[in-house]
Amino acid sequence: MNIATMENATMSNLLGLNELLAIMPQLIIAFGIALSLLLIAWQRSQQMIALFTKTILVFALLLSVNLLAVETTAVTILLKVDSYSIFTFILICLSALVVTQLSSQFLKSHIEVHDEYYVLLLLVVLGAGVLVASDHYASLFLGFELLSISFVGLVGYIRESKYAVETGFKYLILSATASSIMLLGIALIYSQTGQLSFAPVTEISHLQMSSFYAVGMLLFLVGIAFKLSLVPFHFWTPDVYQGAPTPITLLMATVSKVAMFVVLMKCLFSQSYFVSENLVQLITLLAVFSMLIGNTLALKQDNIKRLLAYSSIAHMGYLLIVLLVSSQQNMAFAWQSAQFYLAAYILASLSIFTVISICEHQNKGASETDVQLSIDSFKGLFWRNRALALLTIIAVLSFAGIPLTMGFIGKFYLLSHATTGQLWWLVAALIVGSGIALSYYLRIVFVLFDRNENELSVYSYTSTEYVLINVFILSGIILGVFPDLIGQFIA
Amino acid sequence: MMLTIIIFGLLLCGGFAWFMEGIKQNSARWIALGSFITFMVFFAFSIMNSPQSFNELQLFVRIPWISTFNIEYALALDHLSITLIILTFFLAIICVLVSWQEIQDKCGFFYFNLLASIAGIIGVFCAVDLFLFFFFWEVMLLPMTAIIAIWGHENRHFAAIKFFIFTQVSSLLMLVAIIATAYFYAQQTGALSFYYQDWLQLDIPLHLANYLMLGFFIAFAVKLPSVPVHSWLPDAHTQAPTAGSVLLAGVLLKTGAYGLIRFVIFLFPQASQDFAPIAGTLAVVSILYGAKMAFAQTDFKRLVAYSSISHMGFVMLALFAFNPIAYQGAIVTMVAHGLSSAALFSLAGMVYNRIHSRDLNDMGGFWQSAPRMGGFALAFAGAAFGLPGLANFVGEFMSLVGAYPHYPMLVILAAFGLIGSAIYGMVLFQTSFQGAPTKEIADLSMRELMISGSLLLLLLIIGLYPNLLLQYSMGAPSL
Amino acid sequence: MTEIPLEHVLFLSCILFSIGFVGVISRKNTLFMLMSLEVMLNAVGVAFIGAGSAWRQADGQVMFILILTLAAAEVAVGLALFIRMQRRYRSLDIDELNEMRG
Amino acid sequence: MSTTLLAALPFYPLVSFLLLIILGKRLSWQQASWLSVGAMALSALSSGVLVYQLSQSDVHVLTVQLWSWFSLKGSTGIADVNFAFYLDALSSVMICVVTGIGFLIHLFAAIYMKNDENFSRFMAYMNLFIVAMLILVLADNLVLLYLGWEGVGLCSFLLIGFWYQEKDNVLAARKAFIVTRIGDTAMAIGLFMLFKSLGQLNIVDVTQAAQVSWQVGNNDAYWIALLLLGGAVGKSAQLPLQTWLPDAMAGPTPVSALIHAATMVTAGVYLIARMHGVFLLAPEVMQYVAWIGASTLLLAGAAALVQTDIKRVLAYSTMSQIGYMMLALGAGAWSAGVFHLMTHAFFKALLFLTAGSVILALHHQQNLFKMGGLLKKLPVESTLFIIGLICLMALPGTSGFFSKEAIIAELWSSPTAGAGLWWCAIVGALLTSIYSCRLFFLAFLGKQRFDTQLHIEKSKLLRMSLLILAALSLLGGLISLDLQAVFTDMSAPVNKVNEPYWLHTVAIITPFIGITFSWFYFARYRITSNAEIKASQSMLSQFLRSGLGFDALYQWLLIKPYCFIARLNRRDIVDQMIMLNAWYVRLWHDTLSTSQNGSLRWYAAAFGLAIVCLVGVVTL
Repeated sequence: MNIATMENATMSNLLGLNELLAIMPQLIIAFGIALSLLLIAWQRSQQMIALFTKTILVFALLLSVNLLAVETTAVTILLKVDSYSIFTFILICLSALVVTQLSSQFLKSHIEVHDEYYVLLLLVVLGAGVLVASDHYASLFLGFELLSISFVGLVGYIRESKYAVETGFKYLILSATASSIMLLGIALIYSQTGQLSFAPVTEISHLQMSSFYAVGMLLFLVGIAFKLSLVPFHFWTPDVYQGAPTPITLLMATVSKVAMFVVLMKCLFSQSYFVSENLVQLITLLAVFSMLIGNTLALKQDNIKRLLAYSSIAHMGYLLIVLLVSSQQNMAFAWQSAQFYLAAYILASLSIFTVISICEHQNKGASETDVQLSIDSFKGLFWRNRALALLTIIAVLSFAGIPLTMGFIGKFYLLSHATTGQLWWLVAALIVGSGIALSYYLRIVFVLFDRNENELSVYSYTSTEYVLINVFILSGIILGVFPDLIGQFIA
Repeated sequence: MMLTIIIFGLLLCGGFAWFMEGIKQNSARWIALGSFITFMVFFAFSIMNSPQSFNELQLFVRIPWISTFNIEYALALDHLSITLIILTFFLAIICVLVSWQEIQDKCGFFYFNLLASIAGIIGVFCAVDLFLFFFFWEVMLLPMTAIIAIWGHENRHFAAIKFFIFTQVSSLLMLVAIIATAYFYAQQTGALSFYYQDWLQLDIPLHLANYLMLGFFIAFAVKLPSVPVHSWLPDAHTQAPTAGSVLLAGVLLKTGAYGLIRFVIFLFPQASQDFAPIAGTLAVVSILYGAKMAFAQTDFKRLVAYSSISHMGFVMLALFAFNPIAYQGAIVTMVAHGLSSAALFSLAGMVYNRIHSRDLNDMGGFWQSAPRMGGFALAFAGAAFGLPGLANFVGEFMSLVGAYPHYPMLVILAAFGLIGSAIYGMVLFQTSFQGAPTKEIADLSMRELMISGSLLLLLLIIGLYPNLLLQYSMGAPSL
Repeated sequence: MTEIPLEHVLFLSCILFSIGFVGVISRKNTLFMLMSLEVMLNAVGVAFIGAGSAWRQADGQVMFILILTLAAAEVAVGLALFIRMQRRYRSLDIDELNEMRG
Repeated sequence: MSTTLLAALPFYPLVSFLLLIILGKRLSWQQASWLSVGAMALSALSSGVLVYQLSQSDVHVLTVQLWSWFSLKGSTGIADVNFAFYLDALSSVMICVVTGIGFLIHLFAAIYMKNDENFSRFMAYMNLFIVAMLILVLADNLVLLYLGWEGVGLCSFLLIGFWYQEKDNVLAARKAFIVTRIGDTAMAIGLFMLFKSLGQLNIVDVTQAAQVSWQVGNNDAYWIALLLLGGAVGKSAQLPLQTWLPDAMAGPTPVSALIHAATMVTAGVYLIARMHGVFLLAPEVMQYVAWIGASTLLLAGAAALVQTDIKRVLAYSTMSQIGYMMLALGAGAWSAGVFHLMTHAFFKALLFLTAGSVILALHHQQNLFKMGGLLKKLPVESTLFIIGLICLMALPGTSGFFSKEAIIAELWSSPTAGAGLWWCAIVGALLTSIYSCRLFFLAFLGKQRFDTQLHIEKSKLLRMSLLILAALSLLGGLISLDLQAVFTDMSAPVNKVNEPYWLHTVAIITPFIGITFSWFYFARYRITSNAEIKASQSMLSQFLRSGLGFDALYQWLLIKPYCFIARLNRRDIVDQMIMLNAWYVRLWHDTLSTSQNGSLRWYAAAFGLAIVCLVGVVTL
């Protein structure tokens, strides 16, 4: 009886035109991957593959922009596309576009042609697309694995860099353990609920008692928490962020985090989890720890990429506040705040990493393979190249949540969510955390203004980068002062 | 409409000054001076011939800004904010004059920061939508921190970071209080609003109002430095350039006092009345502690910084006395302290330019070689310790007379602060200007004479004829 | 024949899983770490099969097939990295790889 | 016409002060002295005219309002405080003393300070002092009085520290300002109390409201009077706050003459006299006033016996004479006190100025034991000094005699004084005569104990001013002050019926006893033997010379602990407490960053540990 019902459900979904249209962006990316493989077979040139990837991403982006108005459609029981997933997919495509632009700059300095880099990149975007739209544990599993395995390849990509092997191994072993833990969690949940899809479970009562369900949910959360690098499971993040090439670190900081968080929200909200008390307690614990420990670890950090790794741990901690929903109508506001905060976080990360990759490119001598930027390498940047310094300031202020930047409005959303939900512990942790965070963010800003530096070479960059920088500066300020431009998309 | 022109006009002039500095050397300071004067005259004229009587808040502009939380861009003025805005403009001109020779490198960016912070401060004084108030409250911090961090003295980074973190963390508490009140308003009346007038009609149950009031009070107590959270001020002052100190002491402390009046005493009358004894003791402790610490200092600017902690203690004591006389006394003390501490800091700047040290032990006997500067120093030190005939005395006298019926013991302790202020005033004046002449310093130049002369003239006018200020605040709402 | 109770299966898979996990933690040679990864994945497979049969649904087995493909992909990438490590570090000891710290 | 004259009275010296400050060095000695002394002459003249007009006018009061300062909207209606002058019999006496004596002292000072290089600054401060004193005396409300009060304190600080190059002048000026400031704060608190209970700060309204709302012995009246007494004690250098007066002699001699003899130190007496309405309602406080006066009287007299510096002897004698005035006010003899104030101004100014010219002659030598035998060398100065001394000792016929007898006569049967205080006054008179004779013998008789050539000042103006002062101090007693108009209303008639008959005779003969005693006791000072004369270094005289050890007491009691606490907490404990948090966070950073040791197996182990803990949290 079970199989029959499942059959006609899938039959009706597959053929429908609007279902097909709903997941069209993901499909385009998939075709893109196949076509780029064919392209590699036909003719291997660096510019060609980069251009092709960009067109695929732009095409997917445009398509999902006009899909924004679509109402939620379930495509087979695996995927459910709603406005939230579309908006997140737009963010993912945008960051992937920026990553391709930066990496084509990054790879230019190596002699061989790097076609498979772009294929892996598209695979990551596809994985994220599947994750974002998933409504079933199986699709979650597929997206998750697609993401992690292709990241292992990308993380250790630069052959000569001395950290490549170490980063690759660390990421592989730990993400494999995390995914198996998550799978075990899913198995335990499945054994108790009997259904793998995110649909709300009918009888909740007996689930409260069974410890298997509770352990299963915990293990599932641990797997996701690993990917979001929340505190007890954050150990891998600084090393991998430092070891990986800069565009890949940016990809990891934006795409993988956003996708994982949205899928976590979809899964938890649809299963009305907030009924179980100790899960809420667990999430509060994770959030408070990540906020405080993430910021404390970043305090005296000198390597800029490690510092950004710790700050992203703290930001995921802030974001977890959104999960603690007290009631049904509160959930819509939770989605709004999550999306706005993610948009602000992504914009800030894109800007700071653009600056880092441009500075890295300048400082890189002919010989050595990779250069580790420390905060002092930004010394006196304001007097040498105003645009880059302005971009760093806006990114750092947006991370710190100071007005005039998008980050402040994001923090405002979070604070209003927390105050209406009376989550006083989290509010206190947020305030203390952002107090600590200020000290290292301001250190970066003040280093920019140090003027007793002898006048170093002025940075030169290509025209597209110039456009990129100005676009980020303008959007950082304009979205900070007029957040409604993004607001009505989310609502 | 006029206020928006002023705020964004100042920002534009800042950008223009920064841009022009690149083209022509030393043009930025003329542009800054010109813009301050024109905007001040423009503001004064539009206030003069505007029909409304400013006893109540007169709305100037109210347009929707962030519709998801229906936050509006609303600006309004009443007597208190007009007085403080005019004080801000005057001190801004003093800042430009004081840093005429002092700021030599990157002065385009310096004047941009100066104009931006003045725009932020004016925004704070006339914002009526709580979110907009918080927005300006944070925005005015950025240029101020930049001024301290870039043009400051030896360990300026530490002072700038400490200044920023102190104010930022406490204003986050205020943000939580703002949001909680807004959502409480939404519960009461259905619609979410951040508008100050709507909040005034709100009657908040006492247990909630206490917490909300505390959230606001802590943010303003940090800004108006009262004792437990004052330690950012001495560091910020010793490291800031002269213009920074004048701006910081002259105006930024007043935003704290303004916030106390507008958003603590008027918004939560019952809760602040219960809280008043604690606030009173805090005020008296900061008066006495400020005076004692000032006496112990050997750094000129650090001594003046602790003295302004002591003076602002009088303002807090007066405000929490809920008495019309004390309210007027608080306003006069605010304006008087703005002028006298700005004068003392510009004096410190002049001495620093001549002997490149702020340490009192390096000074001595300057009166011999700089008689005019000695005269002005005596007058400003006199204002600092409340010499009658100068503005501070009127403010302190009215504050204490007004506060006496409510807290007899506290006022008597505060009166000991008068002795304390006399002691540190003497130490400040005598160690630097009297005693055996150690160094020969040049007397006041024309520009410096203009600065100190105008400040002394204003102190005398308010000291001898304070009705200039008082007839406006006569109609203070009966507390 | 008699029905094997679901709890037994789940306990079995949990035990198997913790064996694999301990293997990852204690083993110094990277090859053995990859092997213990496999053990963990198979343990999860057992759990899925048990759960699927308990609910009389095919989903458990479908998931197991997916897990198998995952395990294969992982090992492939792991071995590639294993070879590069051998060429660069001349030893397979995982503790060689700790230059990034602090 | 008279109101504009009254309004303009303080503005002549103010204008000359401003001119002197602005023009400063560009004025020559002639121009500066003409300007300042001329302004003083003008104000003296106009005060004379005012006093004449006052006596003609029927209501005996002149008031004028310049502008309204500020208004205090209190609970009991609006009390507006404004710049207004109020002239009645009491303040007319005061302005005559201030401007009259002030003019003479300005004249003397113009010549005395002739060769000082910032002469114009000196005369400017003197004029500013007169302005502040006039405002103090003419103020119609207590806040304006407080303005004059602090202005006078500031000018005394500037004038004491006029030669600010020497360290001890600077410290003396600071000490004077801070000690008087303590008194002023007490007075300020008194004003706050006054406003709270009566809602008025205008002197006339306060006296009337006090009669109406308080009955005798009211608690508010007690505290307000006590605090006003605190203010008066600070300014007039009475017992608790008298340590600053001897050190104030560090200033130039005309300053000591003007400020520390004639005008400023009497401000406290004027305050109590002016606020007699309040004091009468608090008899215990009047007893305190009397006791303070008596004890200062004795203390200063004893201290003056052993001083070595001529100016410090006169300083202590001023302190004791003001003790007399306080005693008189305490006993309720208001007009006698004010009368003594006037006469004391005359002869004490004379004494100080002659001492000044003696010091000038001896090239700034102030030590009595370096003078001697000056009678023959400086005949004119010594005769003037003798006139001053006999007035001081209140020998019959002199102005001192009339005023001191008037006080002593009222003591015996006054309700708030009594026999004990009368005997103190008599012992005080005895001490006065002894130290005056000692001063005279040491300075003018005996062997010449200096070898420098005398520098005789021949200027006629100097001599003329001293002569006028001498005439005033001799004939001053004849001026009859009718202060009844001011003090009539409440002072109950004192029945003098059962006084002992020998009261007057004892009062008259005490000075002579003192003279004969010191004639024999200080014989070796006055005979020209060539025995070496040194100040006695015995324990008692050391103790008395230091003003009965009050300086050491305050140093040990107040100044040392305050400096200790200040030095102890120089780096602001509260700040360090907050910096502790920052250090704590940095400590956590160090511990946590050790957990990032880069080894994969440690990360996996931590992973496992975290899972085990979380499972524990979830299941339990």
